[in-house]
Amino acid sequence: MLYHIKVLVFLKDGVLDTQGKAVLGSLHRMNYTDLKDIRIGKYLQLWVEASDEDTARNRVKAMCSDLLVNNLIEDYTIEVDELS
Amino acid sequence: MLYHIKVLVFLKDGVLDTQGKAVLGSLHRMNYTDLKDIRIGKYLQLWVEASDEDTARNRVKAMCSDLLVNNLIEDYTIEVDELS
Amino acid sequence: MNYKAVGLREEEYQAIKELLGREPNESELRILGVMWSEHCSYKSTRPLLKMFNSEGKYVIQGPGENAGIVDIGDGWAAAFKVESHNHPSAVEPYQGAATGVGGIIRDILAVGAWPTACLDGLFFGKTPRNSTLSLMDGIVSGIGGYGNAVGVPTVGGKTFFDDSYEGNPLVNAMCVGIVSQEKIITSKTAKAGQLAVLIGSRTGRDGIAGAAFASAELAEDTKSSKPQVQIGDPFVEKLLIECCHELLREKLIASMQDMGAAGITSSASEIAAKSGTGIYIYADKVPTRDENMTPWEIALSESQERMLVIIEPENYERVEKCAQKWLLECAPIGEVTDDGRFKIINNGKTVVDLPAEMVGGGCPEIHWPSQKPAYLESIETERAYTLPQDAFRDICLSIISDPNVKDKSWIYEQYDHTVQINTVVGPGNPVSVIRVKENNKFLALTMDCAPWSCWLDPYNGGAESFLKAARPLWACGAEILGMTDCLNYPSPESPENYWILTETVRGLAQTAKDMDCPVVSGNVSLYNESPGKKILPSPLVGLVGLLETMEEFLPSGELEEGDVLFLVGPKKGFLAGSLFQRLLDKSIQGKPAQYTPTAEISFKERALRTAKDKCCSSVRVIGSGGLVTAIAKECVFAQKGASINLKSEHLVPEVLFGEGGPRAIYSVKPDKIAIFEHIWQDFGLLKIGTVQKEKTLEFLGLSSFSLLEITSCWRR
Amino acid sequence: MKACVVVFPGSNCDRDVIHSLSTRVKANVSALWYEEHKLPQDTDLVVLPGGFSYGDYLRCGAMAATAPILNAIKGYAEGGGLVLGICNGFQILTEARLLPGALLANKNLKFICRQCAVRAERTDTPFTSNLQTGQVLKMPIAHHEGLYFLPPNDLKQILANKQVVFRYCNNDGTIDDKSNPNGSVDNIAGVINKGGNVLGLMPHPERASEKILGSEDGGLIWDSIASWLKKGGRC
Ligand SMILES: Nc1ncnc2c1ncn2[C@@H]1O[C@H](COP(=O)(O)OP(=O)(O)O)[C@@H](O)[C@H]1O
Ligand SMILES: [Mg+2]
Repeated sequence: MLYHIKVLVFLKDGVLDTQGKAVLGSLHRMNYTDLKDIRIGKYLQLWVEASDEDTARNRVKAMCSDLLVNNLIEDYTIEVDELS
Repeated sequence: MLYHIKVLVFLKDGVLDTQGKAVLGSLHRMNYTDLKDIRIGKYLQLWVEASDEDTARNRVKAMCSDLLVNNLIEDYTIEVDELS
Repeated sequence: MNYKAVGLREEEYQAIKELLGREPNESELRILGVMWSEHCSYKSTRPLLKMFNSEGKYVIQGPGENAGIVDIGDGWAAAFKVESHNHPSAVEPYQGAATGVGGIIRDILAVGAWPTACLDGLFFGKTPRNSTLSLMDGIVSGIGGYGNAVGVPTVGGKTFFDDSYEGNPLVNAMCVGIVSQEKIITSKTAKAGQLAVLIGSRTGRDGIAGAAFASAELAEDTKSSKPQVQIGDPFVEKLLIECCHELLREKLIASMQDMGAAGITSSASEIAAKSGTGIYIYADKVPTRDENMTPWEIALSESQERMLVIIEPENYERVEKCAQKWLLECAPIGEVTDDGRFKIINNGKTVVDLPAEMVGGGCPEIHWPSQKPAYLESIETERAYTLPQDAFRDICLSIISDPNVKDKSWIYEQYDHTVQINTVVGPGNPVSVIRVKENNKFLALTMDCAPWSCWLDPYNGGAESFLKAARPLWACGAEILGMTDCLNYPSPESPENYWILTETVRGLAQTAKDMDCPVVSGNVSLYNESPGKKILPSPLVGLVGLLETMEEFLPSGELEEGDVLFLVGPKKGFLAGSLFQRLLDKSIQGKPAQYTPTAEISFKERALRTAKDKCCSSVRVIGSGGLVTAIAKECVFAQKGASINLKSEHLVPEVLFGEGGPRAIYSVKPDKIAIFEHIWQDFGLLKIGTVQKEKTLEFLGLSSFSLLEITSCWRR
Repeated sequence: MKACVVVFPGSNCDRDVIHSLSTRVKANVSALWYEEHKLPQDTDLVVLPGGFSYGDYLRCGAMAATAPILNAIKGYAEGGGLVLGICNGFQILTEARLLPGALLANKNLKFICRQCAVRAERTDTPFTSNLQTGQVLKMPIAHHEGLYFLPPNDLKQILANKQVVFRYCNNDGTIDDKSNPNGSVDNIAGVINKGGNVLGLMPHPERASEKILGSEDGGLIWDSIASWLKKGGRC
C-alpha cells in the first residue's frame, strides 16, 4: 500500500526563529500590521510503501529522528493519507 | 479575533526539488528503501488579528502573493483555526 | 541552592563567603557559578598564560581586552583573536560552529575594528564514520553559513584529522579586523553617570550556563546535559556591525563589550571592573523574547548578536535612532556608577549586589597537581626505518591521499573568501594574504598546530606548533607582528594532562619570545574529552604578518620550467609522529623535531632575504608528509613536472618523509642560483632536482608518477 | 558616469562595487538606502549588489524585492535606465519580476565560492559592448542559490528573445555540464530583460576588476557601461 505522509516540522518553543523574525518585520513594513506573529518551518511530503498505516507512520517517525528533524531544536507532527 | 493560520508551501510540478532528491538519496542509503519519494516545502504559521475567518484568510492570501510565495515556482494551501 | 549545583568547588564557595562577608543569594550564586567557571575565569590556566610575552614594538594592545591589536603602519592597526567553540559544535554542529564565528567577529567589533578576514581551525576524527561525516558537514556549513552572510571572507585555516577528535571535534575561529589607531575602543573608559545600552537581538533562554557547560567533560548523553541551543542570526550580526560602526563614526561610543559567554553579566561586570566603576543593570528593561524570564536568566542568557554599549545619557536618542535604522532592538538597561558594585535590579528590587571586581576577576587560581606522564618514558626511542623501495610508490600515494594532506577545497569553497575584495592569496596556499585598502599594505596570515609532536614531546611540540605557523610567513617574505592562540586540551584535573599542558605552553611561549613574536590574544578550551577518549594536546597558533608590498611576496605552487629545486635546512626531518610513522606503525614513538633557536632565527633571516632578493619562483616549507609531499604539492599547484635526483645516501625515510625543523624547498631561477646559494650557505643546502616540462614527477632510482595520478589522489 | 548602489539590510558587496566602479572607471558612485522612494537625479546606472539581504531568509531576494526603492527602480528601468543586479541583486531582480526566472539552491546544495569562466553571448548590450562575442571572462562566484531556473516554455521564450547574456563555460569557452558550477538550466549565468537595459548575473565583476585580485575581466563590464554611456547609448 502506498501512503502519503505529511510531516510538519517547526522550531521548539523558545528557539529563535531567525527567518520568522525577518519576515514579520518585512510584512509589518508592508503594512500587514494585523499579522501578530509568524513562525517558519518545513513541510515534508513523503510517499511510503507499507503494509498498513501504523507501519507507515512508524517508518516516517524513524526517518524523522534519523535525519529529517533535528530534535535539539525542532518538533514535528505527522499526518497520514492512504493513497492506493 | 486572533486566527492561527497554517500555510503549506510546496514546489510546483516540474520544478526541480534538489533538496528533496538529496534527502531521498540519503534515506535510501540509510536503508529506507520503502520511501518512494519525498518533497520538501515550507510550513508557515501565522497569527492574524481579524474580524472574521474570511478576512483572515484573505489577508493571508494577500501576504502570500505579496511576499510569502513565489508563484513562478511555488503553490500553497491555507488552513485557518480560530483561536480566541 | 547548593554551590556544587552551579559548578563551584568548596574552596571557591568559601572564598565567595569571605569576599562578601555573607552567604550569596541564589541569583548571586548562579552568576558566580558561571563567571567562576573555567571558561570565563581561566582559573586553571592563568598561571600558565603568564609565561607568554605580550610585549613588542608593534603591540598596541596585549591580552586582556576583546582582541589583541598590532601596529600596521600609517596610523592603522590590526585587531585579532582566535576563540574556540568546541563543546557547542559537538552537540549541534551547524549552530555551534556558526555562533563560534559570530562570537569572534563581535570580539573584533568590540575594539572598534572592521572585521576583515576570518580563519578557522578544525579538528575532526579521521575514520570516516557517518557520525564524523555529518558532524564535519554541519560544522563546515555552519562556518560558511554565518561568515558568508555577514560578509567577512574566510581566507584560510587549518584542518587536522585524528581519531582522538572523534566525538570531541574542535572548532576554533579567528577573526582579523582593521582599525584606525585613534579610534580603538576599550572597556576601560566607562565613567560614572554613563548609560549602558543593549543593542541587537532580544534576550531569550539560549545557552544559559553555556559557559559552565563548556567547562565540563561531555557526558555520555550530551543531549540531555545541554542548555538550550544558541541559534545564530548572521543577518542581525551584519546589521550590528553596520550599526556599531555608524555609532563609532558619530563618536557616540564611550566603551563597548560584546556579549559572549555569560551574556550581560560578563560584559557589564568586565566594563565596570576594567574602568574602576560600578554598574547597575535593570533586568526588567532588557527586551526579552521568552516570557517570565527570571533576573538571573536574563543576566546569564547567551542569546547571540548583542552588544553592550556605554554612552553619554544625552546621546541616547541618537543611538536609538541608529539602532532603529538598522532594525535592531535598543534599550537603556543600566547605568555606570562610582561605587564599584555590580548590581542587578529587577522592578526596583536589588537581586544581585556583588563587587564588580569579584564577578570577573575574583576566582582564585587553581594549581592542579602536575606529573610527567609515564608513557613519555617508554616512547623515547623509535625503531629504525629503512626505505621499503618496493613500497615507496604506495607510501607516497597513501600520504598524498591522507585527509591531513589532501586538498581542502571541499571545505574552503563553501566559504566566501573573496568578499570585501581584499583577498590577494586565498585559501589553498600555505599563507593567505589580504590587502589593507586603508594603507595599501598586506597582511599575511597562517594558522597551524602540531598535536602529535605535542603528545610525544610537549615542550618541543609547543615550539613546533608555533614554528609550523611561522616558517611559511618568513618564507613568503612577511614580518610577523603578533600571535593569537587557542589552547585546546583535555581535563586539567588529571596531573598528566596538566603537565602536558604546562610543558606545551612553556615551549610555545619560549619560542614565540625567541622569535620576537608577542602573544596579543588567545583563548583556552579545556575538558575536551568524552568517556574513554581525550583529544591530543592541541595548541592552535594563529599568526599575523606584514608585507609592505606584494613585490616582496614569494608565492608557493608557482614552479617555472627550468628552475632548479633546492632543499634548505637539515637534510633529515623527524619520523616520530610523522604521517609516515602513523601510516606504517600502529604505535607512535620517538623524538620529534627538537627546537633549536639559532637554527630557526637563521632560517628566518635567510628566508626573508630570499624573498626580498627575488631569486626564486616558489617556496614551500616542508610540513606534514615531508619532502615528497611538499614537492608533490608544488607540482600539483603549478601543474608542472619535476625530476628529483637524490644521492643514494639521501634515499632514506628521514629525508623523504621526515617532518619538522626549518626545512623548505625553493624553486630557484637558473640565473639566480649564485645569489641563492650565497644566502643559504652554511645552513644546509642541497640541490635536489629540476622543474620540467613533462608532466611527471620522477624520483630517480625510486619511482615515477604522472601528474594526473598525483592530482587525482590529492583531490577529493 | 553617475552610479548608485542600493544598500539593503544585509547587503555585503555594496562597498566592493563602489570601490570597483570608482577606481576602475572613475564613476561618481553613491550608496542609496533601500527605504528611499526615488533615485538621485541623472543616475546613469543603478547596481543591486550582492550579499544576503534580509539574511536570504524565506527566499533569496524576496524581502528586498518589496522595498520602497524597488518601485523607483521599476520606473527607472521602464524609462530605459541601466540596472545591474549582481548575485543577490540578480535574485532581487527576479523576485521583483524585472527579470524572468528564479534562482534556486545550487545542485550540490552547498555554498560555492570559486573562480569561474563565463562566455559573453551578446555584445550588443550596454553591459557587454566592449566585449567580443564568445569572449571568456574569469570572475568569482559566491552563492548558495545560483541555479537559474525557469519553466520550459519561459525558457524557450528567453532563448528566442536572446536574453541570455552570459553562460558558464570552460576556460576555452566550451559549454558543458562540467563547466556548470551550480546546475543552472542551459549553463545560464546572466540574463537581460527584453528592453536590454536590466541585467542580472551571478558572478561578481567587482571581485575581478583589479590585477591584484587575480582577474581584471570583470572590469570589462564596467568599461563597457562607461563607453556605452559616453557614446550616448539609449535602450
Ligand atoms: N578549515 C579551513 N578553512 C579554510 N581554509 C582551510 C581550512 N583548512 C585548510 N585550509 C586551507 O587549505 C590549505 C591547505 O592547508 P594544509 O593542508 O595545512 O596545507 P599547507 O601545508 O599547504 O598549508 C591552506 O591554504 C589552508 O588555508
Ligand atoms: Mg598549513
